[in-house]
Amino acid sequence: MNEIEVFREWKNKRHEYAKEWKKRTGGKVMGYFCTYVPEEILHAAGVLPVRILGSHEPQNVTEPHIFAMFCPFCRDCLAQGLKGRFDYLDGLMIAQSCLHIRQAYTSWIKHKPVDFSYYLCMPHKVQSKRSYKFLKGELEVFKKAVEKWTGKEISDKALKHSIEVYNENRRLMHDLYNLRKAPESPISGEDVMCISMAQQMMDKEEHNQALKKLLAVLPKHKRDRPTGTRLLIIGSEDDDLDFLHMVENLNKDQYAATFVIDEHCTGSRYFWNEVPDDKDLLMAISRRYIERPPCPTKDWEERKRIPHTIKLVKDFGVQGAIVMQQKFCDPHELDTVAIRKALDEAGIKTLFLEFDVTVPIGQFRIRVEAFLETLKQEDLF
Amino acid sequence: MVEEYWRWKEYRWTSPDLDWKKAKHVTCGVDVGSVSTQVVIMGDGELYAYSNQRTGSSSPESAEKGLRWALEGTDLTREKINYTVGTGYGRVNVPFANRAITEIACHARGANFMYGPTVRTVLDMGGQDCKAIRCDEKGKVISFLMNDKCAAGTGRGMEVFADLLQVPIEKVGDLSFEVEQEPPSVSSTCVVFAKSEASGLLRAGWPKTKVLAAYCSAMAHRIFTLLERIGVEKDFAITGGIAKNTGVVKRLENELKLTVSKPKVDPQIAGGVGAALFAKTLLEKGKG
Amino acid sequence: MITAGIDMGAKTIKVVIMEDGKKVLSMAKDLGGTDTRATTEKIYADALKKASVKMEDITHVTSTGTGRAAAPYAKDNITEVGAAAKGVIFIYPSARTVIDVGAEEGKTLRCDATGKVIDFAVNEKCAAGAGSFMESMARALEVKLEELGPLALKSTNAIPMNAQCAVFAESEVVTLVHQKTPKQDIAKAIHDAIADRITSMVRKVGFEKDVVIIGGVAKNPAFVEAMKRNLEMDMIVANEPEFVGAIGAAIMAVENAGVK
Amino acid sequence: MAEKKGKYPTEPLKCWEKAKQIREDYYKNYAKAHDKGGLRWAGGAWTFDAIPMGLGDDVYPITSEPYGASCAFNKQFSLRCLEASEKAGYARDLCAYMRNYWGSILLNEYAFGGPFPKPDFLWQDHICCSHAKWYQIVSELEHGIPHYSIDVAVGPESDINENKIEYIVGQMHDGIEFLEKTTGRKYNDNLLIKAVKNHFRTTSTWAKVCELNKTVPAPLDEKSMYSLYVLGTLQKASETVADFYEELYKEVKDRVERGIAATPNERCRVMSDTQPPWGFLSVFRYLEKFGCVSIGSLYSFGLIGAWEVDDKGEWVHRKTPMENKLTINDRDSALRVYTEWELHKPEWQHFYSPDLKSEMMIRIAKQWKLNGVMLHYNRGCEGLSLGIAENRLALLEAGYPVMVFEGNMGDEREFDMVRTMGRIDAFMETLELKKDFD
Repeated sequence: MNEIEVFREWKNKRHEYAKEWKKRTGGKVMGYFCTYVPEEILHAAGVLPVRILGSHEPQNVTEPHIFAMFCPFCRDCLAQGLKGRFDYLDGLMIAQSCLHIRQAYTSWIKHKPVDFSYYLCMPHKVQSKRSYKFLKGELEVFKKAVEKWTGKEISDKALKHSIEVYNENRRLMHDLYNLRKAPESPISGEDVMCISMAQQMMDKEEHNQALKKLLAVLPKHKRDRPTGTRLLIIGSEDDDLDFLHMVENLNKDQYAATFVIDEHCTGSRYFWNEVPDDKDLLMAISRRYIERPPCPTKDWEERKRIPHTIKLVKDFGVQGAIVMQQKFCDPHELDTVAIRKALDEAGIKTLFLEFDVTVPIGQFRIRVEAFLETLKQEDLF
Repeated sequence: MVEEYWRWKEYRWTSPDLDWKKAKHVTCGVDVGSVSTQVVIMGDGELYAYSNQRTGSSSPESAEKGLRWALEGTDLTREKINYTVGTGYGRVNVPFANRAITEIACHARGANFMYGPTVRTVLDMGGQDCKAIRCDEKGKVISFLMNDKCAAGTGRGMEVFADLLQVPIEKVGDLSFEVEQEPPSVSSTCVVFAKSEASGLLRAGWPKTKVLAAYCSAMAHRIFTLLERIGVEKDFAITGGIAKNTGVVKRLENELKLTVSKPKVDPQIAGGVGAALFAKTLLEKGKG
Repeated sequence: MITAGIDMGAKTIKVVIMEDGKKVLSMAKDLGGTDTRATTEKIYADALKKASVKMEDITHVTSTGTGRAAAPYAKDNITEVGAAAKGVIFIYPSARTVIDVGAEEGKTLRCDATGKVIDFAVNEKCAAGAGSFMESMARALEVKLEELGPLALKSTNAIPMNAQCAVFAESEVVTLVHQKTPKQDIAKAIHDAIADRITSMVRKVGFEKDVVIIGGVAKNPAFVEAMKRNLEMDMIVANEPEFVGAIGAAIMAVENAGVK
Repeated sequence: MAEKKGKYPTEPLKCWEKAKQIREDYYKNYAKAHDKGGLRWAGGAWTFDAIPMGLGDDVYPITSEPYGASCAFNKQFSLRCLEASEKAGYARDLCAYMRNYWGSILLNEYAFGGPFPKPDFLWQDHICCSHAKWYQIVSELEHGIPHYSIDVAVGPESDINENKIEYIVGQMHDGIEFLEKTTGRKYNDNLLIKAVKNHFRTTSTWAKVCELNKTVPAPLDEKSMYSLYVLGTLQKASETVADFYEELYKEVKDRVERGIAATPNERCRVMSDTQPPWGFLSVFRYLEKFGCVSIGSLYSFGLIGAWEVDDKGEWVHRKTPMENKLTINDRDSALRVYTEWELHKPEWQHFYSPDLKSEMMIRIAKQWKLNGVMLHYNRGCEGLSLGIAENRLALLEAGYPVMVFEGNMGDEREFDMVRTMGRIDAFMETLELKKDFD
């Protein structure tokens, strides 16, 4: 379906897109780690934020820089930097979250310097009322730094506009997600992942246009296979399309299944909530990032991910959950037990899988098919 | 060519008293595992014949070979088989199968038949992986867990080890008990490092039997921790080749403080049996 | 002065007899088996015979390798790392980086012109970067170990393989086999996986010309190819790569004989 | 064991027994707190332990990292703890202290005998991903103990500003409300002020002790330092610890003056990094066979020691706010000064960039006259292993030979003694050191 393929194209040609964007606009491109980066400010400064995501290629360049006990994702990201895949970047930044990805950032700027690099001290205790003012203060410093870098001031008008563009993008993504609540989802989880990956590496206005085109035709679209078992995928950063493809393309008479919702930072967590109305624009942005569905690193003392996840399960009619996790991802390892317990109590069976740069498809396939059999074995008994 | 100590005996079996012609449904289960292949033929859900051999690098051929061998010396011909279910790593590459079902479901179902409906926990120690399965009285899978990351504590690991110590795989178990007292288990979790650790022990003058004991208890303990995570409910059955390794099984029993149900037939064919039984159910439900 | 070096490897044992640490008189090796002491004595005698020297002609014996402490005849020992450096510099004075892949351990080191080790690394608690990995892979593919390399050279396709564990990686191979992937492509994937592991280690230690590959796996052309590709440079494959450690030990024996 | 041949005189530490006593009392007092109507709380070794002291003199803490290490010393117990955590579904690659600690709760066994004494509240800080989450799970395992954690991840010391300080101080004020609410006690600011002052004394004095190790031969070896610095990880803000360190300082100073060495055959000085594999401290004894002594590490110096760069550019102990005549006369001023002081903690800097840690390590290497460095790639602690590979590169670039060994501070299954010794042999060969004795 062409309206979907355009997103896949953008995702596949991410580097070409960014280079072409630079030529077209003469603007600067900022690579970033972690979805707590306040893109609105960059967008208002005429900068294109491009999230660094996985390449899923085996590599041998990060061993000297990152100790092997850290997650494969941070090593995959750093490898792309060291191999020069992102040489067109003018800047690189990170918002404080987990220790793992932080190393990809620090080693990258050390060995592949960029004009502008920034470590944004995103607070961890987002459950403290004190975090709002703190983050706002950090955003003020950040905004000044960006202005100094680009050489022009970020006007309130520009910032308001950017906030509106991003909020519209978030609304459109919700419209897309809502279609997946239908008994027969018109779109596969794999395709949705392509769309959200593209969303994180391209100009939002362009992304909005494409989303509108898609949303115009998608409701009437019929897929060539049944939705089957309705799955939730929840866990670490996940852009492993091969895995989603495998799960959604098993023998459709026996193992038809579709991911109808996700709870991870490469999907719903990235766009879920909007920047609220507030005359104080930086406070508004601060509120948006503090109140968004949290990353495990920030989900304490209370566990707010659990009620959020259970609500998703109900809203999207989830029948089974695949709990995926980047190998060695401590923050998620610290949530998995509680999350699985909560899902179990909600009557949702879970399958836990540990992801690496590449997943052993054969071994995972057996687990997934067996899992689907445990959900639907009636015809065998 | 040096002797391959890991190579266990391949064999076939026919039921002395079952007549397939009297059976309403003749079904077949083919378990093409990463290391071994079993073909099981049943008449109305009773064992008629089976073969058990090593998997070659082509699963379709292994399946064909296994079937031919299972039929060998019987008056049954493949045309008379009403329905075939394939399972195991090569399940989708069984040319003559009507359907594929995972070995997890098949082992649970097979164990239910071989050990009785009281079985609630099944441990399947295959060649490459180790599965802990919880099931109900019908042999329906409730939940399962598989070992990840590394193969220490798999049948393959044991083969590698038998080779190193030059002890025939079938003898490993018994020999591992020929020690005055239980030695500390090898600490290394990696099969290959366990190997170098073992070579070290041999160099240090440990008798083979003592090294075997150390390795068997290490393996038993790894399996124990896997089972702990899913929780063992009685009755507890072990399927797959390792079930024949008393060296591991007895030590596992000690750790679990319960006895493992004894199989009526070769535990290695559980997957094939489950597959053949599912074949029967599917026929009866008119899914054939 | 006649000295001997004994390399008690994890799998094979090698003995080298040298004259003044300058001339190799003989080399002998065999599988360690289960009774390594007896085997070593046999290999030692064999080496003496080849060199046509008598036991009492040997001034000093130094051992190296995993089992170096248990070596018969040896008066002292030197680590595999030290022995590898000494041995390589003796054969290739221009060497500055050594890659040593034996049966169960991958090693890499950087040294100066005198054979002094500057930095080194040994593969960590998983054997995926070692020779035994190849063995189990060869078995999974049902080809002879020595055929594995040449087979891989026939392939030009890159299949990502995530080789965390020697034995566990077999199931990935098995899966590929079942997907009817050509054997040569799988063979290549296996070599790339090991080469990536070793390359990571080499990058960690850093490398400068000349790079010399020693250890049993050096005999595998596909592995050497993959290494050259990864490091984008040419490298020397030591002839008799398995004996370099023993040679280093025999040279060390000369120095040690002086001390005592 | 053959006689060490060495040119330096050596003698045991006099205050050794006292250190042991303080540690024993600490764990006993925690366990017995309720008998005397007192309170028990649990938190990390980096938590602001001075604050709960404002609840009264009968409030006893247990810090989790040293407790986890205590478990690790007892290999059988530790293994049972670790397996209990795994059985409960917690991943094997998580913080090893945490898994020992959780296991101890799950088994309901206290490493010092009896059932695990359940704390009345949890008081933690958060800079490493595991800190607050650790206690979130403790709270779950103990069926909902009140939990309060303070986020201190506001950036390196070079970036400290009012907004950052206010964020932390604000959380502290809220924290005190939390303490009053959970315990029903009235908070006493004078006790708080007394406690923070002790804290400054403890952390500054410990740094002074470490400074003395610049001397050749080193008066202390790292193995013994561990048993001394641990007191700082137990209760930095207690009078007892502050006083003990001042006494310790006097004794070590006297050792220096009399040329008393920790290792008689000292010929080579190295430092380590990150927590050692606690069950295998014999590694350090093995080094001594080569006349090699570990004089400390950024870890043992900087985990509790407070440091600053003096006008000569030397790394020296940090002058206390009292010495600097800062006013600490009420709750807010106490919390502010406390916060600023802690934000300079050396072991908090590398969380933002490995360069900051490399810089400090190279400082130590230079000023403490090192010949080489042994980095423990610690699978048990992602917080302190953070950026360690970059530290290695920086140290090599600065011209220091580096040996790396992989292990785990609290999970013996991940430490291989034989392989590590083999690695040390090779490293000693590169430093051209031969054994003095076997």
